[in-house]
Amino acid sequence: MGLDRNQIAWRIAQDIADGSYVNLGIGMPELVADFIPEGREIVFHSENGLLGMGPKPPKDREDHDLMNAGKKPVTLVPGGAYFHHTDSFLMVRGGHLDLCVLGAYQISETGDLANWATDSDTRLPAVGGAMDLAAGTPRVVAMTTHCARDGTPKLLGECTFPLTAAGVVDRVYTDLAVIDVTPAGFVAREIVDGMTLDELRDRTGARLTAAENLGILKAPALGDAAG
Amino acid sequence: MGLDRNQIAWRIAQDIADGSYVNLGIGMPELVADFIPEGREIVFHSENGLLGMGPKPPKDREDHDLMNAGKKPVTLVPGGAYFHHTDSFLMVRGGHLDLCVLGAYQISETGDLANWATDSDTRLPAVGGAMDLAAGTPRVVAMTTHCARDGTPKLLGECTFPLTAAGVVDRVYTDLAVIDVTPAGFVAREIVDGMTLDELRDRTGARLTAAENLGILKAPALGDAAG
Amino acid sequence: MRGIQDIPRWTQPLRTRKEDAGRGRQLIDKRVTSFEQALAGIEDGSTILVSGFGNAGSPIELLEALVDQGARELTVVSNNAGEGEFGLAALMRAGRVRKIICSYPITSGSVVVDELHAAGKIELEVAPQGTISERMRAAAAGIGGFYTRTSAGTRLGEGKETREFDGHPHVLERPLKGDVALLRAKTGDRWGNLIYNMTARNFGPTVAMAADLTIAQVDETVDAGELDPEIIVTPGIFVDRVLRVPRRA
Amino acid sequence: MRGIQDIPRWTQPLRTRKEDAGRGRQLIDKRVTSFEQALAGIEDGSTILVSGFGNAGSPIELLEALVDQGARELTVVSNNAGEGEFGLAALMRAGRVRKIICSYPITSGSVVVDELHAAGKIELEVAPQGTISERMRAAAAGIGGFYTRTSAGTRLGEGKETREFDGHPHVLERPLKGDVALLRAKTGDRWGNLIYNMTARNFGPTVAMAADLTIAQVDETVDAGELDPEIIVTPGIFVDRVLRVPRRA
Repeated sequence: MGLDRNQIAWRIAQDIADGSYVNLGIGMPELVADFIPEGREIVFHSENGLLGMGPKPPKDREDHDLMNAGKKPVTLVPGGAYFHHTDSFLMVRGGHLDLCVLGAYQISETGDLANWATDSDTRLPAVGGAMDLAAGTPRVVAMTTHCARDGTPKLLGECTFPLTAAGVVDRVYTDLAVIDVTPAGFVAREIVDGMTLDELRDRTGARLTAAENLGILKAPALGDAAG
Repeated sequence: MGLDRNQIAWRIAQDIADGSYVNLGIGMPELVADFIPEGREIVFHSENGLLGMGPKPPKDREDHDLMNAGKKPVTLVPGGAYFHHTDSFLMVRGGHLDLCVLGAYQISETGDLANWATDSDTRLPAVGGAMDLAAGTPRVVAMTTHCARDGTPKLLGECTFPLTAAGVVDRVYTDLAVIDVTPAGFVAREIVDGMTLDELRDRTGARLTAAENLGILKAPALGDAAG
Repeated sequence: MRGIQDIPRWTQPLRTRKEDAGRGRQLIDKRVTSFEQALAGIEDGSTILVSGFGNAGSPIELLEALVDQGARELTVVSNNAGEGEFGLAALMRAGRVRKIICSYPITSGSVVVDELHAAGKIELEVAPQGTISERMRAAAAGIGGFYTRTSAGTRLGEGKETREFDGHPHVLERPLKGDVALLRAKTGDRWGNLIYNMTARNFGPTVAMAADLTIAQVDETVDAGELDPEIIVTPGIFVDRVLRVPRRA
Repeated sequence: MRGIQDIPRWTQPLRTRKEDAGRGRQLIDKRVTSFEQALAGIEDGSTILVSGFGNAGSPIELLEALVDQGARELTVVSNNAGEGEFGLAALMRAGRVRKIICSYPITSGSVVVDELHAAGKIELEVAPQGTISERMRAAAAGIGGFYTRTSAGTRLGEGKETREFDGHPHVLERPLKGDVALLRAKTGDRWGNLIYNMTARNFGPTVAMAADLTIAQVDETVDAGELDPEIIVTPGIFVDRVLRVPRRA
């Protein structure tokens, strides 16, 4: 019943206004770029030093000196610019981006974000630019499955994993719902077709209310590739 | 008996080592550039955003977009670079210059510098980059007449004018002497030909000792123009 | 699905882009075609960051047009305080500037600031040049405050929190943010990317980053992609409006 | 008069320039011709700032030559912690790195750091990417400390002085200075001016400014004046030595 990752990306893309400067976190959020509606010009920032990131190049035109933050080959669109890391993080930390879309392990009802370490992590700790983006960007959107693979909720009263930043998440897009983080806690704006508010509450680890004009979360059928 | 301003400039220029990055304060210190000995390559910094400042251009090639900190037309030598003000002051405040030569109203025996305001000033207060240069540059040299026009000493136990920075001056070049600022106070290294240490002391408002190998301050006869 | 009824607040761009969407273009285009468009919305009481070192890089025409625009009670941050009766001096002469923050108000011909200050008609705050520059950068970079040796132990450091690091006293400086930045560059493109000319670069890149609304006057405008991405000095993210003002002969 | 006997201490340049004056040139020439010259004088226990984001902009050959140079007990500051068995990973494999300060040690193939860390043979300090970058800039800019929101209220901000500005908690960060910077650029000139290639620019300009001794490997060297002064990214004042290392095919 829920959306797949491309559909969540598609749903987020619908809400990004024309002319926005946007950073897409590494991993699932990168998919959002593929679904920007026709006619909107969005400037994508990559924290390793470029604005105006374009799609990946054909294999034979890859250049390892032109990468994104996920260290994958990308292209630059006309109007793009290169700059150094400190200037790039000045943009991030100084609040010059309009929006960032970040993956999440957990989100609390006060907007705390945990997305860089879990307590069960056996990997080395690795934070990258996550704390800079979360703390510095005026509007932070989390993109995540509503529950972890074992079914435990990711939207919680309080995060149990180490925080990335406190009180920063404005909205969460999941496979099941679009949820705003408000002074009154989580407020569902859209719920996936066929699911009741109570069913969503069962999958949410904090108090959840519904917006007055609660909508239905839908997305077109999308292949694995960009739609 | 004393040196004229060109001769003081000449004397300073002899001591600037090949390969140095140097900022020359507005006014009298600018003369130093004219007397760099043949064969030395010195890179002049101007705080309004260039390294590699060259001599003034012929009248018909002046461009008001290429100025020095004194707002006079200059040129750029091969190897020079332009940059913005914040980067320029990063160089200054971060200690990247080797040396700056600044004018002075007063210098104290502990190296305090007063060169931006006098208490009798009827002009508006104006500090420019003086405090940045004085506080940030590893080696600060003062270039000044030994006494003010009314004969009062400029080298003092304590400055009476508002400070530019405390404890920063390494050496003073005057028309009468070359004087180091040391933990033991003012130490004369060179005194102008024909003047005794006691005569110099009469013109100095603080304790003054002589270096073991006290030398004679001399400079060639120089015209008004560069020699 | 495209027609979600209540487009949420945050999906609007944060900054004042595409004010002229009325002309029907779908692409980002920060180029405006009149002083009115360039200066629209500047309010009384604004803090205006101004580029330029002397006349090099000074947005003279924008400053003069700001007289017509009408905003009053302005706080201006500028390295110098104008000269002659043009540019910043004209704005001050028109009585629009309540306060000026600068490092060096004295230039040959800085008569207007002299007169206004003597008459008690303008407030003057003098600060070290590098401190002004770094404070603007701090505003741009999201820095709450920073410690610097510059001005420690001097009259200009009095009253500032002082703290020792590495054996030297440092003063705490706070960010200096503008409501508006007015600057002059050489070339601006459709996305607001800017390049400069020689030492006219000076404060331009810094003021561009440090204000909510950044307005650039440029000698020439070009389309996106016409500036080499390696040589862009001010990326367009910092710039809201670009107005071509032909360079005076 | 040229022959003043005791050239005073301060008239020597502060930084390590013209080590190769022996070849009889009078002009500043920061170009060196061997890895030995490039890396001479790096001491045990040094803090080494390293450019690169993944492999883009990483001074791989300089890092490998540092193994031969022999310095030990190094603290390395680098965004990533090496991959495969080359470059930074080779230096770590040789047991030369006591500690690494980075934001993201995990990449595909970051096997060496994994092994060494598991064996307790390397100390790892993880910090936010922007904080590392800004701390290096602070060292370059003579800033004693700065306040940032990044990491406030998180595990990485624990133990740091926290202070509220504008309603938000900020942590105090101190400058991060290097004894040495190793970086890769595209082109370097006789004076040490540098330009970069696309996103390989990344940390290069910042590490260049933040170390006492800055060593750049470049794809090509040119004479002074061959780089357009408008497009120089790293002015030569920050650079001590430039070594041409032909780009791998």
